[in-house]
Amino acid sequence: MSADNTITVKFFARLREELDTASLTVEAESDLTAGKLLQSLAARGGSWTQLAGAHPVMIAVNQVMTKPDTVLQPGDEVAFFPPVTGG
Amino acid sequence: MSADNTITVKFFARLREELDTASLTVEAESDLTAGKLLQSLAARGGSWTQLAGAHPVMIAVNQVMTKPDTVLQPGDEVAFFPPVTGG
Amino acid sequence: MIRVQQEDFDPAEEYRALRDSGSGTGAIATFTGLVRDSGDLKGVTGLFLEHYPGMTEQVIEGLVREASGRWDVREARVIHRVGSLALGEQIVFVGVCSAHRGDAFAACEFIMDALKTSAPFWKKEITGDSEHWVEQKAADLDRSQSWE
Amino acid sequence: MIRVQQEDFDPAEEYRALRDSGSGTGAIATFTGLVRDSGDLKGVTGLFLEHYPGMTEQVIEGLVREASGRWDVREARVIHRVGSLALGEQIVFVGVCSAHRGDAFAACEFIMDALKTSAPFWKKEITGDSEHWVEQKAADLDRSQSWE
Repeated sequence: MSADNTITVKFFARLREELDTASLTVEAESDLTAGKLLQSLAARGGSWTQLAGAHPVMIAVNQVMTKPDTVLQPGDEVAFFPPVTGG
Repeated sequence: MSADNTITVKFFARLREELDTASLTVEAESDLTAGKLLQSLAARGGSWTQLAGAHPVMIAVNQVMTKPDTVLQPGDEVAFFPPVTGG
Repeated sequence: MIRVQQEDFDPAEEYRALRDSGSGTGAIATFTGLVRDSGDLKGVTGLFLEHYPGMTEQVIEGLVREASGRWDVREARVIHRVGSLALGEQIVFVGVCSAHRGDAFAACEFIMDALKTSAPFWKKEITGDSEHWVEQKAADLDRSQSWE
Repeated sequence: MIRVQQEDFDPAEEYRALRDSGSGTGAIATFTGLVRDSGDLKGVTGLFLEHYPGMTEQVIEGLVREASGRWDVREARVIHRVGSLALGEQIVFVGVCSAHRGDAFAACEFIMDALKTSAPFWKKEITGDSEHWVEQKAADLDRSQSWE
């Protein structure tokens, strides 16, 4: 978590590769939810459109799995990733 | 299994100790079942009376668990023992 | 591989044998039982394990065969010790390797549960200078019947 | 004890640590997963394992805590490897020691099942010069939901 007014966004596995992005930061906005952030990223076009629902995307906020309606706070770490396949 | 006209009877664990007998032989008789053999042994009196039903007794014939109505053949190996407690 | 023996065993050797037993192995489940106070008596210092030589091995082979019919079992190894054992010693080992995780767990637990209710072993608890045959627990019978 | 690491591990050392972890231990259940062809692709030669550092450890700690709340767990050890792994290599270890056999099996299997569906690890299968992210299997979700 950073102390300023940004939110850190991380991507893993297939998403990290296909978006060619491991991490980025966005400005925190009031009432921004994880789901709305996902939609705004999908609107970037290109490979980002897959975030709009073509594949299941799991969400963690501050390293805890959560749902799209979770409201984000400045300094939060949000992660988007495909369903896990460990073990 | 012996080749003659006898049946070998074995006892294990608490029964072996309390009867002070690991093994004995009886004459094979037609229609002798494991259950009848157990009752005839119980009729010996003393510690043998416990075979009459005071404690559960499990029966194996030729090393396979079986029921009291199993008919015994000459040469069979019959074993009587308490419920098992391994593992 | 089934062994009934007085000597201790090394679970690491059994694990290696399971792992080396063939291709397609993705899952190895093991169980080791240790001697502990059963709660029937206070101050237990050890156990004496009696068995029915010959029948024991046959029963365990039957259990492994049954498990192999119900689940994917690439290899199973079962060791049960007999004789005098002190508190904390290893008493029983069951290891199963399988292509699938669920099968490895199920077969291992099934063999272990059935071993306790159908293999001819009897435990005597030693407490100082007295001793006491352990009675079969209803819970063990229940666990084994839940597989039927 | 939870470890996420590139290096291989020795199940024998983990077993010893479980066995030495305290009195009252009567039962030790372990599970080891090995790299195998998932069946999604032919000719798989290895895996690459990615994870989410920090979150991974937190999730596994939560699973061990949950298991300890549901069953008697004296000690649990979980190791998950990351990075490049060849076919046949060890990938995951879960070991539980308990006073009771049923608790050891249940807690070990619960942790392993939940690990597959809730810990942030992702597998990529390597096949010669191509690679392919493994998709989550419905069967794994079902197995984990059966614990709820």
